[in-house]
Amino acid sequence: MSAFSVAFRRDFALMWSAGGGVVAPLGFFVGAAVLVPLAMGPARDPLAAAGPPLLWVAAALAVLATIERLFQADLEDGSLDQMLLSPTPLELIVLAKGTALWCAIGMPIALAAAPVAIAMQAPLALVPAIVCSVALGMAAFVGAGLVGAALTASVRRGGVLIALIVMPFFAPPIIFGAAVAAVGFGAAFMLLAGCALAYLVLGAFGAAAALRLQAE
Amino acid sequence: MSAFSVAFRRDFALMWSAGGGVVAPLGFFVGAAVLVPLAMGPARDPLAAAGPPLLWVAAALAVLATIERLFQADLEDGSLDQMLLSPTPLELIVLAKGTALWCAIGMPIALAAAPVAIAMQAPLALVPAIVCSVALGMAAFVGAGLVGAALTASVRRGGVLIALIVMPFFAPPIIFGAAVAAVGFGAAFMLLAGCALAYLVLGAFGAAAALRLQAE
Amino acid sequence: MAEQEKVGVRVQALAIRRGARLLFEDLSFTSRPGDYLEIRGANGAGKTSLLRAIAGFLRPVAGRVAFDNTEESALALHYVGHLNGLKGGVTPRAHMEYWRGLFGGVGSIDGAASKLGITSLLDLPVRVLSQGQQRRVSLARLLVALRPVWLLDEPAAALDSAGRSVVAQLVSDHCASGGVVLAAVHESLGPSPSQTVVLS
Amino acid sequence: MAEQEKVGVRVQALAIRRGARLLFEDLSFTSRPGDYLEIRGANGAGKTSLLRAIAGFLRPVAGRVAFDNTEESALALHYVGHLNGLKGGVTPRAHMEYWRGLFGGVGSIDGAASKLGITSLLDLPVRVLSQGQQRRVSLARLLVALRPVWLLDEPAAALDSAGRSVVAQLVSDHCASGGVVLAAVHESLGPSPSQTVVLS
Amino acid sequence: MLATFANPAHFMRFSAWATPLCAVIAVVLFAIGLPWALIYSPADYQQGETVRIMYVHVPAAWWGLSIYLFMGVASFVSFVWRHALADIAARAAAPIGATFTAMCLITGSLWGAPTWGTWWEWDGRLTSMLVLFIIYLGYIALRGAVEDEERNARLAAILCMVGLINLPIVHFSVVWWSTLHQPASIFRPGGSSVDPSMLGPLFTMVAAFLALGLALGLMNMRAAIFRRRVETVRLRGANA
Ligand code: HEM
Ligand SMILES: Nc1ncnc2c1ncn2[C@@H]1O[C@H](COP(=O)(O)OP(=O)(O)OP(=O)(O)O)[C@@H](O)[C@H]1O
Ligand SMILES: Nc1ncnc2c1ncn2[C@@H]1O[C@H](COP(=O)(O)OP(=O)(O)OP(=O)(O)O)[C@@H](O)[C@H]1O
Ligand SMILES: [Mg+2]
Ligand SMILES: [Mg+2]
Repeated sequence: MSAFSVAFRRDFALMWSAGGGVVAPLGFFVGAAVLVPLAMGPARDPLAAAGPPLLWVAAALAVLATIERLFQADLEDGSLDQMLLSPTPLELIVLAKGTALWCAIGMPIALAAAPVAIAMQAPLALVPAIVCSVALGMAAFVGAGLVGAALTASVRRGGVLIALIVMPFFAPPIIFGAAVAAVGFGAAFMLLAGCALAYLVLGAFGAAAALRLQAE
Repeated sequence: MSAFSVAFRRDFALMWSAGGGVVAPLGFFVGAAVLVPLAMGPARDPLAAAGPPLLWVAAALAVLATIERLFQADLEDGSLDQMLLSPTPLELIVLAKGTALWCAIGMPIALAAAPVAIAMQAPLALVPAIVCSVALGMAAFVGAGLVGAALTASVRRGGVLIALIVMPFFAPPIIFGAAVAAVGFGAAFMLLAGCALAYLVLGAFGAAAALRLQAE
Repeated sequence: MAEQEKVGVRVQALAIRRGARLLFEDLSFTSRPGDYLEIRGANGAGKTSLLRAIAGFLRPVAGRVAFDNTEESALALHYVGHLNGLKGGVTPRAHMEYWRGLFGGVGSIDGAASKLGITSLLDLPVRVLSQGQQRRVSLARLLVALRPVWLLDEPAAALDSAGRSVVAQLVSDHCASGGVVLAAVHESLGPSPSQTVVLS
Repeated sequence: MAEQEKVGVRVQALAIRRGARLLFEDLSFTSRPGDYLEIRGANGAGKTSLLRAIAGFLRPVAGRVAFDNTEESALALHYVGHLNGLKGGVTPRAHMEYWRGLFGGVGSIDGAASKLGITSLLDLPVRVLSQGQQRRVSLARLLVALRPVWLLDEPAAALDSAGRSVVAQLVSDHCASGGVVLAAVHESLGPSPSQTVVLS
Repeated sequence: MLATFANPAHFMRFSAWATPLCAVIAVVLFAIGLPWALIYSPADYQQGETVRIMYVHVPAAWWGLSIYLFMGVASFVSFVWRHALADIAARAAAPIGATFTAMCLITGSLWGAPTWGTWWEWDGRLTSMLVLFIIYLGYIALRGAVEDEERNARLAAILCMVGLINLPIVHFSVVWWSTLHQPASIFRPGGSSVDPSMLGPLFTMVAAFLALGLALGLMNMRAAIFRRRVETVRLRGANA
């Protein structure tokens, strides 16, 4: 069994149990999506305008809320040393972590996006596009998150810091994603896909480079 | 020097350095606020309708992003044992932590709320009310956050879980806060102040009770 | 510690369960002021659990722990466990000041530091200290605030021979001045115990 | 470990700085396959730093570490440090499977467990294990994947006497089969070292 | 020249006279530029006197952007060649770049009030400038948060380089997202559309900002090097 799949399965199991399984991220996502109408009042029109895009903000923040401990725990309990000693390239192990995170948090949220979008008055025809784009967007967020998590692994209670570092990277996927939520599949969707790919690769390498510095 | 001030100074120092000082919360808040228009598109009117309330969501999430490790770190490194052995009531120590968090994160964000509100097309006349209400709201969020952090202290990577637990409690302050953002000082503001006070007190007691169970 | 009241510890018919497993039951012993009591047992025997039950962190399934001359255990105890209770970014000096404030102690920080041989490290962040140096910082807690009862869980862990003899010195001094020391150890600390509890 | 290539370790004129402090310089030694090398020194002398430099975690300011018959240190090493590298929620069995996959090992998990006396704990979450039991789990890494060079940092920490003799056994077996063991210790593990490096 | 920067001792000697020199040049240029820009240059035929904000706004904008480019290069050098001084330079430049960016944002919104009738408009270039500002904040915060010196330097270098790659992506996505902001009107094919009489004071101010930035940057670097020396001594003492 390849080291990648070993690492993936371990991390997936850890996130699944630690994050309270699939329920927690979903709950967070739905919760965040509910806060918005609360804050905006019940009036339909602004909600219809604001709703679907906000789903994106919620999705982004669901990732932010998860990644803080992504590598910090490994650094503090010594697992990182073992990853570094493994013959598997660190980039691959990092990518496995990212994939696990996407499966444990990203996919559930993408699925949850459907009901939330509908609740926020999004036209039904767009829902499939929204779901797919959220799935892609989560991948992009995870890619960016990997770097942020690796950079701040040695900073205790760096929750806000990591968010600050990662946020600028969230801008492009959110822009494209919101566009998809407005017009459905099309140019924006392609751009989003490209963005997700680029971020994942960039993220894996950046994070691995940072992690090598964290162990010392 | 009273145990409260000792605990406060220690925690404040920890949060200040870890979070990268005042810069991080500010940046986080501004960043989160930027994501919103990016997702909603630049058109003024929906933004003017949605913007100021959304500022509240951002503030709430700044707290969520910080509290995860609030007690977890103390539990994992053994500091919690010492707090329990101290003659000072745990409630007081917890309250000190909450106050430190408010000073390190809440106040900077309250101040940052001014420019953000303006950028979100809020009428200038309302800005002072918005700033004060955010400051109060942050206190309420911290109060609720204390309980969530204490309950999930033994859950590694519980970021999302804690958010899920705390979110419902964020609803009232957000509703009042959004109201203040719409109409300025008044009944809503009073309600918000009361809410903040109640949350802080309840939070301190709830969190202390939960922490006593965490050590074993 | 003349000004410090003298306190004895009475453990009565104690039984502790962890998860499904009953570690021990009907464990009783008494230690009078001045006693040094050694707790021995294989890995997993329950030494740490016993100490944590005495400290009040762990609820025993049966029996009780009583402290003479004081009702609140919180006021009587020092606990030095497997975890050092240190923050990586904080200096030893800041830690000691914190403990002193938290426990309302009066001990001199520099005195404690020189006793434990960490004077030169007082202003480095704990994160950069070696394992043994961190252990020493954690032990300094015993000196900055006077408390009659010490619960020590493998206090000499990670210490070099010099460090071990310092611990031995601390323990015998504390007992000599009427304090009580309960220590879980794998090999003797040095001072001959007035009592040994073996868990199996 | 007949199938395992034999690897020697050469440390040449090594100098390590931590922060502003030069721990040691111009340190050189060589260990041939089958050697058991003891690293000694007071707390803070630099034992851990030396081992971590050999493992490649820490960049020395001068000198180099070379492994015969292999260029990649990553392929040759096991490192058991102060930190056990365990996840509280994961069982020992899952840890061992993970390590085996990560290091491409072939060792039997039950075999390793019984050698270390943790068979009965294989399916408990590590979080509930005692300090010494966790140490044993971490040592099991040495057995599930064969690697010629072992770097052990106070391997016997938190172990009872039975545990210590198990470690001694592991070390002598590994050396007997042509492996190299570098161990930082405060007291002898048991097997007489073929060489001792003292840091001051 | 490079050799000069290679070694801190040389650098200290060089900067000892370079810093005051830059400061003097800055003062002189401002002494010329400010009155020229604020008094003697013509008012815009449609924007009136408010156009004078441009003389602060545009230099701030340009240097706010350029300084991040510089930081990216410096970070690359420090990361690849473990060049201590390059790192110090990047670190010293950050707050200055952030300040210029903030000035651009503030003057911009001050300018927007009369010309666009709003303090802030979510327009492409404005937003990407804001994002740049946030990237600066992130960099500064990270440098403040990581304790270990060398690790701090290398991690920050990674962040800065990744941010550099990300910047164009952000810029184009944001511009694609929306653009109200007037298009490049100075360096554009077919020559500038801004009245030549405005270019003189504009470029004087641009030069003045550069001199000011250099002076401040060199000062920060010198301070950082002194601090490092003091720290070294302190730790030596601590471990003696
Ligand atoms: C907060 C608001 C604003 C921000 C963040 C902003 C940002 C920028 C930036 C980044 C540049 C440099 C772009 C480049 O050279 O590629 C720039 C240039 C310029 N801005 Fe603004 N701007 C703002 C408001 C305004 C307003 C209200 C006006 C006037 C109506 C204005 C007029 C100009 C002009 C004339 C230039 C120079 C032309 C050019 O370089 O393309 N800006 N601004
Ligand atoms: N939830 C649980 N389920 C089953 N067994 C448990 C659980 N929690 C703890 N245990 C067992 O209880 C014991 C705890 O022992 P404790 O930590 O007190 O041992 P110890 O004597 O301190 O050992 P060491 O010398 O290794 O520190 C261990 O054997 C552990 O396996
Ligand atoms: N950033 C730093 N600044 C100053 N001193 C440092 C720094 N980092 C480490 N040190 C010192 O370097 C030494 C690190 O030693 P190391 O951890 O290798 O010791 P050790 O021999 O393993 O000790 P122990 O037996 O306690 O494990 C310690 O004395 C520590 O104080
Ligand atoms: Mg124990
Ligand atoms: Mg060590």
